[in-house]
Order: sequence, then C-alpha cells, then structure tokens
Amino acid sequence: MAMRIEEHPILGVQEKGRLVKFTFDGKEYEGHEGEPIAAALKASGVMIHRYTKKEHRPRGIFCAIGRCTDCVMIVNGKPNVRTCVTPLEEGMEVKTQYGVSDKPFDQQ
Amino acid sequence: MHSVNDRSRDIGEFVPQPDDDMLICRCEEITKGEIRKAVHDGMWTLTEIRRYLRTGMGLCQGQTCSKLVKGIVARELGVSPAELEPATSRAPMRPTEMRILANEVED
Amino acid sequence: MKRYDLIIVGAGPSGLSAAIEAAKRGLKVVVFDENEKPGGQLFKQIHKFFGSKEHKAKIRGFKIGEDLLKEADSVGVEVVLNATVCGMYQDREVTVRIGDGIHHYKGDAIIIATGAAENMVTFPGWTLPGVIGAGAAQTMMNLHGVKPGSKILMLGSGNVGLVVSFQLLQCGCEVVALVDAAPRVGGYGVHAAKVARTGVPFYLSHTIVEAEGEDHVTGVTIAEVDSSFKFIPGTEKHFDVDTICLAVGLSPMSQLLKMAGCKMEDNPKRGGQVPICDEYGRTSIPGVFVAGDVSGIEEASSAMIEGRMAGIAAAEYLGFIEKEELDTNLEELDSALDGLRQGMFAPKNRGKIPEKTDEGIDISMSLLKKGYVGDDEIERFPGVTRKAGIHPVIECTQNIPCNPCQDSCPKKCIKIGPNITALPAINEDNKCIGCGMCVASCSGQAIFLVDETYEEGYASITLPYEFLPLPVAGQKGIALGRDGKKVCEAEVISVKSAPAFDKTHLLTMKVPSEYVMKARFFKAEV
Amino acid sequence: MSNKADVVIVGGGIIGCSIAYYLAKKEKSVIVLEGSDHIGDGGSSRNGGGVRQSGRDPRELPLVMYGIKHLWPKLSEELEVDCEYHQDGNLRLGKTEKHRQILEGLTERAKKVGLDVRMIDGDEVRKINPYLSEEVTCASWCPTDGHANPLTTTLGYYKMARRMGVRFITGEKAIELKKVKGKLSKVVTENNVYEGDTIVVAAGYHSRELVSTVGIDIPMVQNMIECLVTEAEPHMFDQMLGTAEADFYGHQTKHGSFVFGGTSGFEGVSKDNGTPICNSLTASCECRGIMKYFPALADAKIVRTWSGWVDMMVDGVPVLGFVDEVPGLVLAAGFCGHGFGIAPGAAYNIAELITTGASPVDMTALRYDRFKAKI
Repeated sequence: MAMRIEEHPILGVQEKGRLVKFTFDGKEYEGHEGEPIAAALKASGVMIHRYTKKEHRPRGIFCAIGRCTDCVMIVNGKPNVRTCVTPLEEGMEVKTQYGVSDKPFDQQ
Repeated sequence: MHSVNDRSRDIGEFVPQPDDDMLICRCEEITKGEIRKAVHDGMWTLTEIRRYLRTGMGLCQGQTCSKLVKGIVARELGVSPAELEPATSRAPMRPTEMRILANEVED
Repeated sequence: MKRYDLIIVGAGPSGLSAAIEAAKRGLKVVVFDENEKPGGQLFKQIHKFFGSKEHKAKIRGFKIGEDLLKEADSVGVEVVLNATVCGMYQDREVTVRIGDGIHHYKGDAIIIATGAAENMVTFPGWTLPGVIGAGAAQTMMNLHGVKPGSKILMLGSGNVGLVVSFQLLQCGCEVVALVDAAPRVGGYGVHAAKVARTGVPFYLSHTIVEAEGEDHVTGVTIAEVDSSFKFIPGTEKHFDVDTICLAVGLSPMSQLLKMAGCKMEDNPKRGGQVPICDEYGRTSIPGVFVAGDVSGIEEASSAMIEGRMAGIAAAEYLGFIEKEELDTNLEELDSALDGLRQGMFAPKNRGKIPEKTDEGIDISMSLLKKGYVGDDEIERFPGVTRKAGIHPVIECTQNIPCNPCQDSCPKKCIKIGPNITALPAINEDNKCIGCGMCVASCSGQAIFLVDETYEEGYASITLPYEFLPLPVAGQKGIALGRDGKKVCEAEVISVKSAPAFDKTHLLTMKVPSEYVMKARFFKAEV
Repeated sequence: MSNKADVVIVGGGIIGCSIAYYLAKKEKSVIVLEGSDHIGDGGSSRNGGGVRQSGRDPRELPLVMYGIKHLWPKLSEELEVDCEYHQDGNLRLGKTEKHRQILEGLTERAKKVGLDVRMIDGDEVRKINPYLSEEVTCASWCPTDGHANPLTTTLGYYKMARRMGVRFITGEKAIELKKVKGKLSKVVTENNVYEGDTIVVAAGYHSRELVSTVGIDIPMVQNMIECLVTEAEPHMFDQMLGTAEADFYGHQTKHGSFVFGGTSGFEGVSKDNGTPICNSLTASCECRGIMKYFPALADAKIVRTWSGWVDMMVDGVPVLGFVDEVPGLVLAAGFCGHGFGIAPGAAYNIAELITTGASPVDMTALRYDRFKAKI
C-alpha cells in the first residue's frame, strides 16, 4: 500500500475506518471501511475503472468529487456507481464497467 | 436574450483541423470535429448542439464539457463565448435512482 | 412542507459564514451539503491563509473550516450532510436527496453557496486514467490520505496549481514539472517560490502536447508555445509520469440558480455563468441570495466575507434586523472585503502586467517566468537587508493582501503599515531576537532568519519546513537555491517545532558564508 | 437580404421546419421566423418521441398513418441524420377494468379507420415485453407504431431545409399579422416586417395570440407537461409504451436511456416563470407511476427532468389548413402534445395543400371552421 500516506506533515495520521475486504473483478482487495471505493482502488494501484461505450477507451478517477462521473463502475451488480463518492463496505463486489455492462465487449 | 439570428449568414466552409478527433464531451464521446461540423449544419446555439449531438447530455450533464463546447462553437461562429446562451441546467443535480426520487419523505 | 427562515445550499466557507451571521440574528437556518464532510474546499486547504487578522490570516484552511463549524453549531445552525439539493423550484422550494428519500423544503430566503467546479483543457490523451483535476488530487491526498500518483506533472501556475503542487510534495509525491501556457506565473509569487526552491522546474509558455500511455498515463510531452499559443516545433520535452494534474481555473457552479429562473449572465471576469446580483448577493428572485465562488471566482477569504454579507442581508430581508443595522454591518464587511481586493492580484487588476510594485520597485521578472526571484534581484526588495547578527530576510516581492508577519514579531522589527498589500520592510531600529515567529507566521513561507556571522566562515539560515521526515540536528545534506538547484553542502543545526508555529518547523542549517543570500532550502542526502 | 418569400412560416418547431422542408422540395422560397433563440425549442424537443397511430382521434389518424407508411421509414436517409426511428409497436397498458374499457374504445375507433390494432391480455403483453409487472392485465397492441428521436428529427428537418435555401431567423418573434387589400401577406415581428403569398402559423400556443391580430381565435389553452430521462441502461426493449390513463409514456432510446413523460395532475394549472420550470412534485410522481409498471427500473438513475408547454385544443386535435375568413393564412397548430409522430405526415400534406390546393389526405375535419357550440 505504497500509495497510502502514512503520516502527513500537516494532517498527521488520518483516522480511517477498519480494514475490510472487497473484490475487484473477482479478486480480493483490502480497503478502509467508509472511504470512497475509488480511494481504496487507488491505494491498491488500480487505475482503470471502466471502458467507454462507443470508443471502448479506459477511464479512471478524474474529478474525485462525484461530478464528472468518469469513475463509475459496477458495484454489487449495479452499473454507473460513482466510486469516488460511494463509501466502501465489507464484501462489496466491484467490477470494471464496459459500456454499461460488466461483461467485456467481446462477450456482450 | 432573443437577438435576431439569421441562420443564412455566411460563416464560411467547414475546414478540417488536425485535432478534430479530440474528444470534448467525455461522457457521450463527442469530438471537436463533430461539434464543428454541426455548427456548419446550422446548429448555432449550445442548445441545438446539445440536442443534435448529445454533448452534455450524459451522466455528468455537461459539468465538464459545457465550457469547452461553448468555446468551440463560438470560435466557429466568430463570436465571443459570452454571446452564446448559458448552458441549461435541469434537476436532478446528480444522477438519482428512480426508487429514491419516487420516495418522497415528509418531515 | 417543512419551512425554514433560511435555507443555505453549500457548507463551504461562504455558506457556513452566511449561516452563522443569520442564526446569530435569530433566523432558523439549515445548511445542506452534498458532501460527507462540511467545509467545502477548506478541508483540502492545508496551507496558511493570507490576509490580516480579520480574514483569519496565518490559520490553515481546514482549521478555519473546523472553527466555522463549531461556531455554526454554537449559534444553532442545522448542518445536514450527505444532502444533495437536486432541484430549486418556484416559490423558493428545494428538493433534497437525503439517504434514500427526497425531501421538499421551502425557505423564506435561500442562499446559494455552491462554490465552483474545475475547468478542463483538452489534449490528446486527456481522457486517460491518470489525468486528473487538481481538486481530485487534493481530495485524494488531503481527505482520503491516498497519493494521487507517484510522478506528477502539474498544468497551471495559478494559485491552485501552485498550492496543490506544494501539497503533492508534502505528501511524498514527485512533481516533475509545473507547466503553464501563459508566459507568466499566474498565482502568488511566494507560492511559486516555495515550490521552485524544492527543485520543481517551471515551464512557462509551455503546454501539454500529449499524454502518453495505452491504458493509463505513462508519460507526457510538453512543448513551448508562441504568443498565439501555437506549439514551436523542436521544443518538445518528455517526462515519465503516472499522473497529470490539471489546474486551469474554476467556473461558478450556478446551475441551481439558472434552474430556478434567476437572471444570469456570462461574465468572463467572474469566471463564467453567474447570477446577476448586487454586491450583497441579492439575485433577480426576491429572497434568493448568493455568496462565494458561485457568484464569481475569488478565494476562500473573500467567500467568507461575502457569505457573512448575504447572511446579514437575508436577516434584514426577513425583518430580523432593521435597515440601520444592515447598513452598519455591511459597511464594516465592505472594508474587510476591500482590504482583500487590493494589490497586484485584485480582481480589478486581472489581466494586467504590473512592472513595478506599489513602492516603485521593479517586479522580479525571474519570479514571473521561472517561479523564483533571481539572486541578482532579491536585494532590491525592502524586506531583504544585510547586517551582522541574526535578522529576518523577507522575500516578499509582490503586493498581496497579507500582514501576519508584522504582528508576529514581538520586537516590531517588521513593518507593513495600514495598507496590508504593502511590501514588508525591516525596521532597522529594533533588534531581532531570532525567535522565528515571523518565519512560522508567513503564509507564503517567504521569511528566513539569517545569521551572517554564525561561525567563522559560516552563516546560519532558518527556513520554514513542512515535510516529512523531519531532518535532525547534525544531519548533513545539500542547500538548494531559490531555483531548487544545489548551492552547497549544508548541515542541520536545529529543527524547532512549537504549537505556536502550527506545524511549520523551523529548520536551521549552516552554510558557508558566501551562500547566505543564496541557499534557501535543505535537502537531506539520500 | 429580401424579407419576401413565397411562404413565411411563423414557428421553428418540428411543424414549421418540416413544412419548410417539404415546401423547399417543391421549390418554394420560404422564410421561417422563430421567436425563441433556438430551433425546435418548444414541444419539438421536449416530447417523449412517440410515433404512434393507436390512441389517436380518428380525425387526425389518417395523417399519422400516411406519415408512417410513406415518410418515416426513409426519414433518416432523407434528412441525413439518425432519427432513431423504430417501428416495433406500441403497447398501451391497462391494469383495471376501467382501463380495459378505455383501451377497447380507442381500439374500436382506430380499427374503423383501418388501423391494425388489437386488445391483448396480460400474458401476451409480457411475451412482448417481459419486464412489465404482473399488475398489467391488458393492453392495446399496435405493431406498426414506434418511436423516434425528436431532437435529431426536428433539427434534421431544419438542417436539410436550410441547406435547400430556406431562410431561418431565430430570436425573431412575430407579434402581428397584417392583411393587405383583404389578403394576409405580412408578418410583423419585434424588429422587422416579412411578406409572403402564404403565411403559415405553426407557433404552438403562441399561435392563438398571433392570429388574434387578424380576428381569429383558436380555442386552446396551454398545459405544462414534464419528461425525464435515465442514464444509459443495458438494452431492454424496443416498443413504445403508454397507459390507458396516459399517466406515463416512453421508450428506451438507441443511447440506452429511457425517456418517459408523465403527469402529476397539476398540468393545467402550472405557473409560468418563463423558464419553464418543472413542478417539484412531478418527477417523483412519474417515477412511482413507472415503477408500478416496470419494477426493474427502480435502480435506473434519472439524470434530467424537463418540462414544456402543450397547446391543448378544446377538442383534442390540431387545427390545420387554410382559413376562409383570412385568405393567405394557413394554420398548423394545436397538436395537443402529440405533434411529433404526426409531424411528417401533417407537414407533407400541408405543403401539398399550399402548393397544389389539395392534399393526399383529406384534412377537412381539422379545419378552423369546425368549432361549433355543443348544442
């Protein structure tokens, strides 16, 4: 978890929720409960959240405050979930979104 | 505003540009070239561009691209961006599930 | 339908300030904010604020946010978080999504304080994962404790670009370059200087040619642009980066006002589409007010004053105070706001290129073009003097509204005077005791304590230091110049930390005497 | 530039644009005056996109049938724009006995005019559209109905008409019609005067005020109706949907989003602040209505709601054609909120009427002289 800031010179050690497990594309990951799903993914080095519908291009975090909607993914089966403002819960199933589906384009 | 706008005014021919394939509307994946072409097809207001191409009609509702689109359309028409109408805004401000919108709570 | 005297949308600096003033005057106030945490952008602003005491100068943004929240709570303001105002309708009605439901509320008055959204620029590859807004970077690192990337290129040299670059450095990221298409640094020189001295190169008159990478950013190419912003062939420079951060301005988030039928205008000076309103935030719809960036892009200090004005104006509109009280209150706030809107970066001076300071001193061109004051330029500014023994060197070279240094010195060695945009000068009559309060109080980190006769052949330099790990006494390293390049070997003499310094540590290093006016940063040897 | 043309059309919505297009094809010179700043800014861009025959009044039904047979199938090609026309049928849904009676009445009347429409039961409904809830017990089913994209269709007509030389002027609000020597020939706007041998008034509800300047009163009121659209969803179905009591209607678009229109009961009394702004209650009401029929859409996110004014005629059908009292005047207004699907058929016939004096479809029943007191 090299992307986590352990101690910040101004903010100190930030309080976080307990560590919980979730899955991303079927693989198990860990993150802090209550932090945005996008933060947990970022901390684990995940950059690509989805592939666009028309051009099938990758997208990830862009605004991180719930406005641009670029970071949407399939969460617990529901498409278009803004991962930057959706708190992580234990056992969440997070999947890469292809268009509006969790199936890669060649399987759609 | 309601200013007289004669749509037969000559704005010149569409001239392809090297960055025409640049994506402008990230949500709906609309390129600069598509926007410029639409202007030459007569779509002279942001409202018409939006309805014709879907720019700003995606999930984010134009929060990212509206200023960019405005700049492109203004340049193509040879006017200042401030002369074009402001982007429309419609409720809900954030995408909202039907079941939530349906659930009106008294307090 | 539930009704409030005053509904405020947005719990940022202006919204909370408005709520406090209104509640103090007896209004029943609710503040809705879509975020999980209140304070708006304040909680991402970890630097010390400019201004004077009345503007909460030298207090860090997030601390101001905490104070505002406490005050709002103490005067009975109801702050509802995770509450998205979805729509604004006729008769001052809003619909608010809270949890899994939609609530309808009416306000006898409404203040819209929704702030701003980031502008974006396009270049090939701008949609790749790894290209992010500066606000996103701030959110990731300062709210969620996650680094936005490892090697980062910043586009934009306005205050946001400069401040966020510094924050990236603080959380341990490498900023490989700071790039701006404009020929001059857009933000405060002191913000630029504190970034430049750590070694971040500035590329003005440059912009991004392309973000590279197949599935995410792996590199970036920039190139110089001419006066019409066209690339100059052959000037391309490549950087290996995993993140490109965009800080290219803000636009008011005025959609709710437009939706409700407020008269709007597109005003480039205010940053885009804004409601037509008077100086106290009254819009074309009676009872609907605005405050903060939503009515024109400025910064948090002025947003707080605008918020207070709108809160008081709403109180008068609803008959909670008399017109006379309104006028008296507003007069005071007018002068506070006026104080902030002075100097080279005042809204009225936007787009102008100052050549001289108010004092008639030539502006540092190196600062505008490279992000740091040149060694040959620095000694012409009134805060920079030379003498035996310990004394402050104040490298504050632009007229910005800020004066905490003057108040911080127990010996009154620093003078600014009643005009808070004046350059700080040294009062030669009073003797510096080397307490370092000025170093820690300077929001621009532009004050150094220099002892030119520290030891035979050596001088000591005390500089503000806000990074981890904190060096320790005796540690050897190198001293960097204002330009971030190696000047000489250096050894840490002491690192002082104190609650009064508020997390700005005072690092004192020893350098050979000839580098006393050159060395301005300490880099530990690795 | 000359302000004279063979035909001056007041109103740049789909009706005005499509009449202009068909007139231009007949080599008429045309000027279109639009009062707002945008082409197609009224109902043309705010409707639910239905291209329906079923459920219509027999007086206007032949016009839409003509359009569906002769015009809609090739419209995308003709207008060089994707009109997203789908002819996959229309289900008008019912849940109660009362609904069944309404639907049966509509079906019988439409059959008499020659429309292929029939009543089906709940099971058959769910065979056609498996996402509908068990509450649905009956529907009228018209397989030749469908839907299209009102935005691209309207702007497509505009684009092609403009390309053929029609002069469109937006922000040019007509305020008065003027007769010269007994014949209508002038349109006075806030800024200019335009002249034509024929003046077509296709300005929706504004038509009423405008034609009153030549002593004509169109018996209409304006109603505000509202629509909403979801985010893009995986493809579910292609039919156009409606309900017996018209509480909602809509379809899934090519984009994947669902566009639904609906009502809350306050349509007739909405306040006008000039925006137009939605009623704060309608979207929620629509969602509840939709979810009763489509429980599967509960998690679909609404990204946008909007409203528009409908020009409601006293008897529910538009007023079309020449007006004997005012030679030179052609009316094409009062489409009552279902003017989109009928637009190509109506416009084509009006263009024929103007250019040849007769139209392939008899529009007599829709003329202005039909309005009579009830007893």
